[in-house]
Amino acid sequence: MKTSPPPINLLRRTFQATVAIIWKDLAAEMRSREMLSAMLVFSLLVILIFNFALELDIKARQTVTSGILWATFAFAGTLGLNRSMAIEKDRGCMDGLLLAPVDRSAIYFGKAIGNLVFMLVVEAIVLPVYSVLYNINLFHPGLLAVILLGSLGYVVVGTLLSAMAVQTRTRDVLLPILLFPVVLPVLISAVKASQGFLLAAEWTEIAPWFNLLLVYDVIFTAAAFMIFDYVVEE
Amino acid sequence: MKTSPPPINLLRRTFQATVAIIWKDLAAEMRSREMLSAMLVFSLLVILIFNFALELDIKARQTVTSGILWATFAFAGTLGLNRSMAIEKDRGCMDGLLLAPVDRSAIYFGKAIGNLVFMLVVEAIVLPVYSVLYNINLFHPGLLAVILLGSLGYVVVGTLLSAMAVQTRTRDVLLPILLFPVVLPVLISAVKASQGFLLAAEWTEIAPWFNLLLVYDVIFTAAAFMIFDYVVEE
Amino acid sequence: MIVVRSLVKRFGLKAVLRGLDFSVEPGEFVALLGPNGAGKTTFLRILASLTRPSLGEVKIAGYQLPQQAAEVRRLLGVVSHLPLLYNDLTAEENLRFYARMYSLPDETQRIGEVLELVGLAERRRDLVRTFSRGMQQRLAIGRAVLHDPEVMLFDEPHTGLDQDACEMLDTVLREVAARQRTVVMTSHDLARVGDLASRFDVLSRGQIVASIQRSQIDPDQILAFYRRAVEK
Amino acid sequence: MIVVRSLVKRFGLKAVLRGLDFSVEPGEFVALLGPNGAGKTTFLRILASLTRPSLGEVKIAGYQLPQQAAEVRRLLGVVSHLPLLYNDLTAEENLRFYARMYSLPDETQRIGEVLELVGLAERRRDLVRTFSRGMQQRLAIGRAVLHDPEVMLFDEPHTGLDQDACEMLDTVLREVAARQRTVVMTSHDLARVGDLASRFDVLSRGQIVASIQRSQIDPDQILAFYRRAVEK
Amino acid sequence: MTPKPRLLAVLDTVCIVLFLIAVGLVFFYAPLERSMGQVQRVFYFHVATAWVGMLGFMVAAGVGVVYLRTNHSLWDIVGLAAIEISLVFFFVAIVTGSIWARPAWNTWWTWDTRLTTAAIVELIYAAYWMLRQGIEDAEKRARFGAVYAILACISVPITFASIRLLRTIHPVVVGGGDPNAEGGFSMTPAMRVTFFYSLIVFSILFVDMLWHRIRLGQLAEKVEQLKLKLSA
Ligand code: HEM
Ligand SMILES: Nc1ncnc2c1ncn2[C@@H]1O[C@H](COP(=O)(O)OP(=O)(O)OP(=O)(O)O)[C@@H](O)[C@H]1O
Ligand SMILES: Nc1ncnc2c1ncn2[C@@H]1O[C@H](COP(=O)(O)OP(=O)(O)OP(=O)(O)O)[C@@H](O)[C@H]1O
Ligand SMILES: [Mg+2]
Ligand SMILES: [Mg+2]
Repeated sequence: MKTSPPPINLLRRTFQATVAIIWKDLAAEMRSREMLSAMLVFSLLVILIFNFALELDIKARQTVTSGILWATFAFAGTLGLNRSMAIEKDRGCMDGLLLAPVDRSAIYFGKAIGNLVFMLVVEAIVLPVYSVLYNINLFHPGLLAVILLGSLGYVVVGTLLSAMAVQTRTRDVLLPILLFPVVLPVLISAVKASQGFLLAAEWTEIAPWFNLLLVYDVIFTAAAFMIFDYVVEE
Repeated sequence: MKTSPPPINLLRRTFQATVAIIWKDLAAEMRSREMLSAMLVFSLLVILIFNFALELDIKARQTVTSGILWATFAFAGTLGLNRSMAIEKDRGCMDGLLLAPVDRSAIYFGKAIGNLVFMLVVEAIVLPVYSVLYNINLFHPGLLAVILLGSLGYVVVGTLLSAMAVQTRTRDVLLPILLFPVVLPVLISAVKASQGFLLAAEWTEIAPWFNLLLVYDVIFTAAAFMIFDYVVEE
Repeated sequence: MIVVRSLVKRFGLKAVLRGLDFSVEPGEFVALLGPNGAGKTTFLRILASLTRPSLGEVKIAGYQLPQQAAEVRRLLGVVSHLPLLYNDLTAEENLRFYARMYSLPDETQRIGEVLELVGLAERRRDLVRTFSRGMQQRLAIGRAVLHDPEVMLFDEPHTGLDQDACEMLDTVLREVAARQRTVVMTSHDLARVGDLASRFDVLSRGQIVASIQRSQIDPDQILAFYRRAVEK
Repeated sequence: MIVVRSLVKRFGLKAVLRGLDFSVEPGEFVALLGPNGAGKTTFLRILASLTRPSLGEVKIAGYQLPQQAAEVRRLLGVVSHLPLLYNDLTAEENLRFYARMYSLPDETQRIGEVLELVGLAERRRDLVRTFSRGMQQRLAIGRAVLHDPEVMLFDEPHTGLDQDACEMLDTVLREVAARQRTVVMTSHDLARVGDLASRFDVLSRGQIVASIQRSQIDPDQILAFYRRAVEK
Repeated sequence: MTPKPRLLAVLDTVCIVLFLIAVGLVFFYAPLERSMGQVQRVFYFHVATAWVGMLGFMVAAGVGVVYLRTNHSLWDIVGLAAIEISLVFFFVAIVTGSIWARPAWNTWWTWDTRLTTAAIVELIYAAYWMLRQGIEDAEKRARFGAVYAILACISVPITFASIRLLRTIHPVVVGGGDPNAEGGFSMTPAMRVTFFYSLIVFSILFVDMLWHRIRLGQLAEKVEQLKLKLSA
């Protein structure tokens, strides 16, 4: 009956839809700021708990900084991922997205980029706080690159799995269980690479972890992108 | 018009309602077992993550065991608390409870006892696993008493705050933020007391923390019990 | 039975109810009409002691709300926009739970009756999560009448019900009215309430702007009456 | 426009749709009737490509579902039991978002039109979370007709609407029908659909058990027709 | 009901015989390792079960891809079967490792990279199982299962590679490691024979069990279909 639109047009429309989804998430968040503030406060709490649980002394701190940082990001991240998907699911909005005549990849990228932005904002606040609290200088370009890459890998898998988790009966609890073990390789390489930069290790020592992180990012992005279609349909 | 029922009767009815609420929570959980298994797997994950984040060596481990244990219980606990309240809120069931002609304390105790049961079950499984994983003997009557008391204090505050959290728009994320700072005194005294028992310290060393824990339990239970009324009404 | 004086309810800056006066005699069946967003649900929630009024006096059966809410609750049966049911329990277990909360005597028999009444006897052992919208609404009605309350507050109870269920509900309501129970029901279906209610009140602009007994109005005239009241 | 052949949908053990056959010509307005739990919602969700059929063939505008769902979606406007709206956006922002998802040209103008149409122009800057049930339903309808779809799938769209809104919806539906759009609408309000639809289909026991054109039936007879079909 | 295929019956017997031979080889043919003594004999089954576990996880991922392509429920059954069996085998590998670790490293567990990655893999597939529990719709359960199996398999090679890429206390024997590592050793020819023989036997055992489990899954599906026919 109708001919399908030419591919170039399709690409532009996918891009527009992606932007629309990001805009919507940001607009809603700008209004309430609930997710960001929640993630933020939670991050600080996790740091506090670590501090109490471990009674970190100065020496220990040097070596575990990157571990604590990433554990914090991971926990705070699930909070954001869960909420971002719950918004879609609660009043059937996910159906609304699925009904729209846009490629599913637009939905995936829209949500993933939105999540990444939230995560980076939280990290941008937690990092200076952490470096003040523990009197450690964290502003090393290498470290920042690792954080970017690590967050990317985390969000890429997290968005996919949160889309699955919200569709189950146990949505409140399933996401961390699904996500953490799968994303652990990303986290570990991020921890190791960060540690390398923090302890000012040689690049040759850091490189394997850094590269591993890159490889994981690529693998996970490709896999998630290809699989997402199957996850959102009912 | 009607005379209010005699107090003895009221007490019995409050008790019956408490039992009914516990029965309902257990029945729903027995059907799906989702909450318990989720809390369990999550606990193991937290232990794993801690381990990676901290790369604990044997010496460090001895001193931080109790910290890690309690952090694990705290994180897994929020999962359970959140879900247990979400069940009430999702389809307006909380309104259903509030409409029933029972004392609010029945609702509070019903939910709190149910939560405590779930938490204890999880701990009963995590403890032996932990003691194998870290090669530490955890079966010390003193330690078990501390765990019981600590969980009690945690759940008592947690139930109250989760009832508040689910009523906000940010229910997915608010609970840990509200709960952790408030319950920190309980957690800290529990950590200290546990550590004392684990390192086989003198009772005189443990006693202050143990007593503090007891005091907190009493204070929190009394406070939560009195405040709950205000929390559940709109 | 119900006396409300100069009730005010605000959400933030916006006043939804603005000095509303309302009273119901025992045995009356009041249909509460009003356009979308008029505040009907808000009003019923206040009567059910689920929401606190900002200002004003609310009395049910001589008890003051919200202070004496505990005494009032026993008398109330409520159907709200949400079903108030547990997804992970079966139809029967849901009713059993509420029966215990109301400490009903011989609960099993009463539950059987109610399930029969709302036409879910066959599905009694199915989880509520698998019910269709109308089936959930049926069960919600069963839950509301389980303890045979003296005052029923029904918020659009016909929502999602099919023909049979609507008739079931109408039968329930008639039988309840015949036993001198008090009913306050909101609805947008004027034809339906015209047959049921003994009084029609219109809630608009935060107040009861019109009220009329069934004896004083022709059933066909209800729509006209409603329009006049709303547009005034 | 819509052709469905021996459609089967199972949930676990239970077959909800059991070899359903159904077809709609362009410009037809089909009222889908049926008791609670008959599978109307399930069927509409399959047509909307939101649920996959277990077996059987579904074609809309010549495209096969679920394989060619992407091509079909542009043509569909859907109202479901849930409003599909974002609580934290205003009415206007919700529509703007969907306008962008459908890449409408001059979105601002169209949004204004639609808000006017559903009577929410005054509340355009209010967050959806503060809307009453009926107001949300109005906006949901606005969302569904925003891109002027060729096929409309409406699941009990009159739910929660007041008199004015119902009339608004009826006007929309009539105008849409006049422009030869295809409509499939479920409803339990037989009086209302009697005025609107051009064909009445009854879904029961997993199949379309009866179907009749409006020209062949007296409006008063619809209830009897429905009862006969269901009880057969 | 389809009778048990002849080939499967033969395979069962072959498996039992091969397995008994393997036990015999382990205890009577393979020489006693010098430094560790009897406990080293657990090695043959430790590696074999771990190998079968990892094999099954990879198979499940491959089958997952096929399922997503074809949407045929058989592939879901195969995937689930592979993961269930592997979950058990891999658990046995961890337990035997623990048994070995007790004398070799003087602890049941230590946070070595190999052990940790193995624990993670076990947890991932426990999560897989929980994911399936949480979904009612069979088709969706299958789809999500396949998706997760694909994502999960990325962690399996890491477990395998961990001892070869990183410094761990867990010994590497195949592919030349450091025989001086704590608990490490180099295989004598007799050990080598026993080792590879165990690997092959366990692989056959896996195929046999997989076959059984698939048949079980298919029978379960058939039972569902029969029940469905009855209820229809
Ligand atoms: C709980 C503890 C343990 C776990 C979870 C574990 C796990 C595994 C796994 C998954 C494999 C198969 C992967 C592969 O072949 O590379 C494996 C192989 C092996 N394990 Fe363990 N293991 C444990 C303890 C031990 C101990 C205590 C020893 C001996 C001191 C040991 C010796 C070996 C050897 C020699 C192999 C074959 C390695 C090779 O491929 O060259 N394992 N183990
Ligand atoms: N939590 C809230 N915050 C802010 N405004 C609210 C809130 N709840 C209700 N309102 C506002 O109060 C007004 C009345 O809402 P209510 O739900 O009582 O209407 P209603 O008469 O039941 O309408 P309907 O017939 O559509 O169900 C609406 O304008 C709504 O926007
Ligand atoms: N996810 C599900 N799992 C199991 N059963 C389901 C599920 N969804 C729907 N059902 C069942 O399918 C049947 C049809 O449901 P559906 O919602 O389509 O009915 P309906 O015709 O829309 O009813 P109503 O008029 O009450 O809205 C019901 O018996 C319901 O119990
Ligand atoms: Mg309302
Ligand atoms: Mg329906």
